[in-house]
Amino acid sequence: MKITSDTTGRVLSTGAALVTILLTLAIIVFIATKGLSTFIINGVPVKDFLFSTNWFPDRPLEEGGPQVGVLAFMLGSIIVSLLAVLVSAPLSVACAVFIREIAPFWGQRVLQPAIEILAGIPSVVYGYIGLSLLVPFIREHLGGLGFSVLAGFLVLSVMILPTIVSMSVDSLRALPQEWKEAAYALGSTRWQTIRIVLLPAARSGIITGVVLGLARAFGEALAVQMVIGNTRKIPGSILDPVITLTSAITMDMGNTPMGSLWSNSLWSMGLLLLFISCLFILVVRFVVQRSEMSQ
Amino acid sequence: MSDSKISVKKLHLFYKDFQALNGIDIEVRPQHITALIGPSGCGKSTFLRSLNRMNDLIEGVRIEGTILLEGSDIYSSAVDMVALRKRVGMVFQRPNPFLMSVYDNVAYGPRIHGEKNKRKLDEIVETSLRGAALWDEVRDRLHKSALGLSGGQQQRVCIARLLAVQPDVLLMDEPSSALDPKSTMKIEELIRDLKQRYTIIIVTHNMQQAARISDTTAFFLNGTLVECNETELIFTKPGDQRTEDYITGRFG
Amino acid sequence: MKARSADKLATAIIWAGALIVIAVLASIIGYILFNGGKSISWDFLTKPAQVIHSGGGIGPQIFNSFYLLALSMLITIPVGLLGGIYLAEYARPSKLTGGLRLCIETLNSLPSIVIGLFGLLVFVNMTGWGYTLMSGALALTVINLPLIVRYTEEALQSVPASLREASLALGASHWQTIVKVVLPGAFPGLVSGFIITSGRVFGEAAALLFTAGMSSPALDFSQWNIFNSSSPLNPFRPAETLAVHIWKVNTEGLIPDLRRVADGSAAVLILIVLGFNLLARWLGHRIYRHMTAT
Amino acid sequence: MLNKSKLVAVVLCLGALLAVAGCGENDAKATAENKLSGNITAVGSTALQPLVEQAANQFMGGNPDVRIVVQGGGSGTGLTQVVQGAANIGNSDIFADEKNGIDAAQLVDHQICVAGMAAVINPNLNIDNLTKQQLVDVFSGKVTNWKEVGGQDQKIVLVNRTKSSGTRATFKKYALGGVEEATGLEEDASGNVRKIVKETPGAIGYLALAYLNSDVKAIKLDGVEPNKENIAIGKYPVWAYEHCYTLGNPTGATDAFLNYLLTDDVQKTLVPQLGYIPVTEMQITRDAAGNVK
Repeated sequence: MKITSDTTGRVLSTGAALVTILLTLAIIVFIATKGLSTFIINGVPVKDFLFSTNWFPDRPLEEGGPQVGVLAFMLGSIIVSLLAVLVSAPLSVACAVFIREIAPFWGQRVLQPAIEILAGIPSVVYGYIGLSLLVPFIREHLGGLGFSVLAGFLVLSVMILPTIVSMSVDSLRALPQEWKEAAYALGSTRWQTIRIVLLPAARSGIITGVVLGLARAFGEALAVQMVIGNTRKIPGSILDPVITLTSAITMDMGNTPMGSLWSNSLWSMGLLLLFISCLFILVVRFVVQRSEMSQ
Repeated sequence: MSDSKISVKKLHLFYKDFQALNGIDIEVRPQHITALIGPSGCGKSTFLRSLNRMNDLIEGVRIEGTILLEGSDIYSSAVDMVALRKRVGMVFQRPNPFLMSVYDNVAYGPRIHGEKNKRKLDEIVETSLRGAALWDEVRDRLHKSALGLSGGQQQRVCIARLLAVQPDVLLMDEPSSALDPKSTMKIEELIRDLKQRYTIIIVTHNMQQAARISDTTAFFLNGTLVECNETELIFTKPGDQRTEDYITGRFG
Repeated sequence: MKARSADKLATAIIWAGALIVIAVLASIIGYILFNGGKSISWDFLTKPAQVIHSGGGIGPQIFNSFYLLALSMLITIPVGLLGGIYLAEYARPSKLTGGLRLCIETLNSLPSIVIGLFGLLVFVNMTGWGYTLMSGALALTVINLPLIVRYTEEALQSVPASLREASLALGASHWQTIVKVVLPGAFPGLVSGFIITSGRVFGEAAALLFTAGMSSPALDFSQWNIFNSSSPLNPFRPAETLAVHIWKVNTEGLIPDLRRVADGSAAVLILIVLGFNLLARWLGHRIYRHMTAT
Repeated sequence: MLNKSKLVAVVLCLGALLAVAGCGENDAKATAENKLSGNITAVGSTALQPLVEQAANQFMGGNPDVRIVVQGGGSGTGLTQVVQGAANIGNSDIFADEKNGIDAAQLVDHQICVAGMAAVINPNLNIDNLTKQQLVDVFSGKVTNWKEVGGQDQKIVLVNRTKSSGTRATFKKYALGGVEEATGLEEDASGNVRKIVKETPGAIGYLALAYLNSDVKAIKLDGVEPNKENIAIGKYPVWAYEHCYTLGNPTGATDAFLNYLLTDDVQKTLVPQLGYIPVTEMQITRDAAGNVK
């Protein structure tokens, strides 16, 4: 009887683990099957898809045929999310240090719950605020149309803040208290302790947080779409409008019939997103592995 | 030697590539208190944990040799681990009562082994708590959380919890090292009382404690058993130079 | 002296960083609550939405959001809990464990729009259900699952190993130990983890656009037969959640008072998410205190 | 062993439950005593969705045994699903023939109403008329400043709909004569286009008549004002039918509902309320290729 319940438990939980694995594989397989049909069924060369800015999926054959180059979308996604991380990462690390080292009372009582709330604000609401506040502000004070790379990455940088902060706080928390005490006992100032002892030791956790934040920014759809203007051109400045992979998918998916080249190329963009977020995971793994080896 | 409760022969224990125990041979007599002493890292706790197969939980542990409990090998594949641990109970270094009431802590063992009768449970709880010399202190707060008790009381709850499953052998891993002197005295008294009914093996850092309560003392060093003898002999006429050095405080 | 002033400067910069974040948060929440707060009324919270006329409410949308959340949690919690138990208790370094961890990380970083596409393909088209609550709930499950597994694993690992050993040393089986000792010990962590996850998916919209749909058919709140197609409980009807409603009103709204509806909905959404967070903290704290009786 | 079979049983039960709950849809039929019953699923165009939804509510009021579920998803989705038989009615903003990848021959077209479209500009611009050529020049990027077409010195900002949008297809075909638009801002939704045109100096976009309000200024095309009357008599060319497609000829409740959409109950009230022009008031007709009769 005892042995049976133990076996059941083991079978059930292993089953749940297998379900999770199967689900992930199913997602990858389904998206890949749909996404690859652009290349396999429609015969679009991968090179043209990735490295061309010609996006004319509706153009008839006699005028140069449908063309589905997604370079502008891809660059747009990369630019916006990288800039978001550039803004968000230093701010997040400062917050994490504040929470753990500078003012633990205020940090843990006020700042950390506040940041958790940021994580819970729906992306639609972020987009809505960006559209109502940020876009007019940029247009009036900085010039341009307001719909811009700037608006996009500012909104994103707030959205990914909680991801980076919580990872950084966790990795700072995991450090042995003794290290800090030892550093203080040797006469280091607080900043020296943080800079020389704590931050380097927590580095891999922080980098993991930053990469996950980057992944989140890269995959965000609705909030970004509302503020970037969606212009299919590679932006020349941060005040220019831009377009991303995610916004192209949300805008066109419903209007294109399943199975057409147009729809297929949107699925290919989905596959591209999937592929890049897997790439981010590999980067994280690499960082963690390297830091484990160096320790 | 046929009157041994536990008989260990050529026990080797490897932790991945590291050999933690090297050829231990020891006989444990029933209704006796056996103390295991030795410096940190000498393998005494590891040895203790291999007696009820707690080491199986640790990744990368490999065991060679035999451990016989009343003549049958506890590492044979036919052994029901659950039944083994029911017979060979363990008290840990730090008190670790569950996040439950005192009553539920003590009733935990009987319950998981299928006892549902409320009257019977009440009885077991009372007997066990009396056995652990705690009944009078907690009878009024049986249904409050065990974490509200003092450290010494918590440790006695853990002992009562163990007694409730009626084991033969009690393994104690430095049971009083996390307690203050007064609680320590109480635990020691309790252990001496328990000797009448149980076979007790206790790991301790405290040599006075070993001298005070045990009948037999075994001295471990670097994963080997240096010597094992009557406690009095070990502390007065050790047979090995290393034992003498250790008990006189020259190292460790 | 130089180290001293560097210390002061760094402290000041870090304070400034923290203050910026608090200011941003305060202005976001303040803006939404200030603008939306005035449109929140009992009528607004209970009446159905309007398509052309002004004066619509968000009653069905609020109901849909909660119902969808409950449906998805019903699926996610058992699977996620067991998956977390596997990782925390049974997993030995093996191919399966490594694969599982990689899968969870992958799921966790998948853009929600990709999950929406997957849902469209499998839950909407292949099953033939169309845009339904069930399709949406399954898509949310995909988003939820890695979070729940991670929270469960963390909560279980925070239970001291000594309690596990104590239980095993009493002759309890591994599963008995998990059910009777480890899970209760992890309960406060589990509860707050689940509630925080709920808050996150409550605001999810991108994945739902393609799965639960953007339409909210008339609901008959006196019909509680789950199989009746006009019943609010029927999981095979399309449903628009609050977050999707905000998106729709902003993009396609024909109603003259769309600002009011959008602002009000955003405020309600934020208040609910805020409520989830506070509930998680309070409940976790309370359960912990109750269990330790300190 | 026992537990494994238990597990299997649970899984099977769950599966069966889902199957039971999932079926019983999509079988619209009329019963013997001529009382309509059945389920109708209408999927597609988000622009048409509110109209069909409201009409469905009215229809269900008179026919309590009919259940109509209206879903959005976009014209492409609607056409795909009706072709696959997953929906009874596919709502579309454009002719099925105009969508690549749809086999229009199998589908039967039911034109419900007409959506007119107007070019709209930021209200601060002092322009209220453009010739067709000027409009083409503006949208193709040949002209980049409003002063070149008679306005003030202000840069032109194009606000397009996304390429897959029916509104954009119609506008391109009938207002721009098929000329390719220059890249500009792109939005998929009318609400956003209106907001952007309203707030961005020098902006020009296009909206369905239903979305026109004081936020933006609708401009005349060759001197013709974009309104219902001009569209109905064929003077203003930028308009499109809103279609409900069925796979083959409709029967039973679906047929009854489609007929209901053409009655005065819908055409005289809902259609104008939602800013559409009743198809019954159109004095001209137009086919997929754009030939007017």
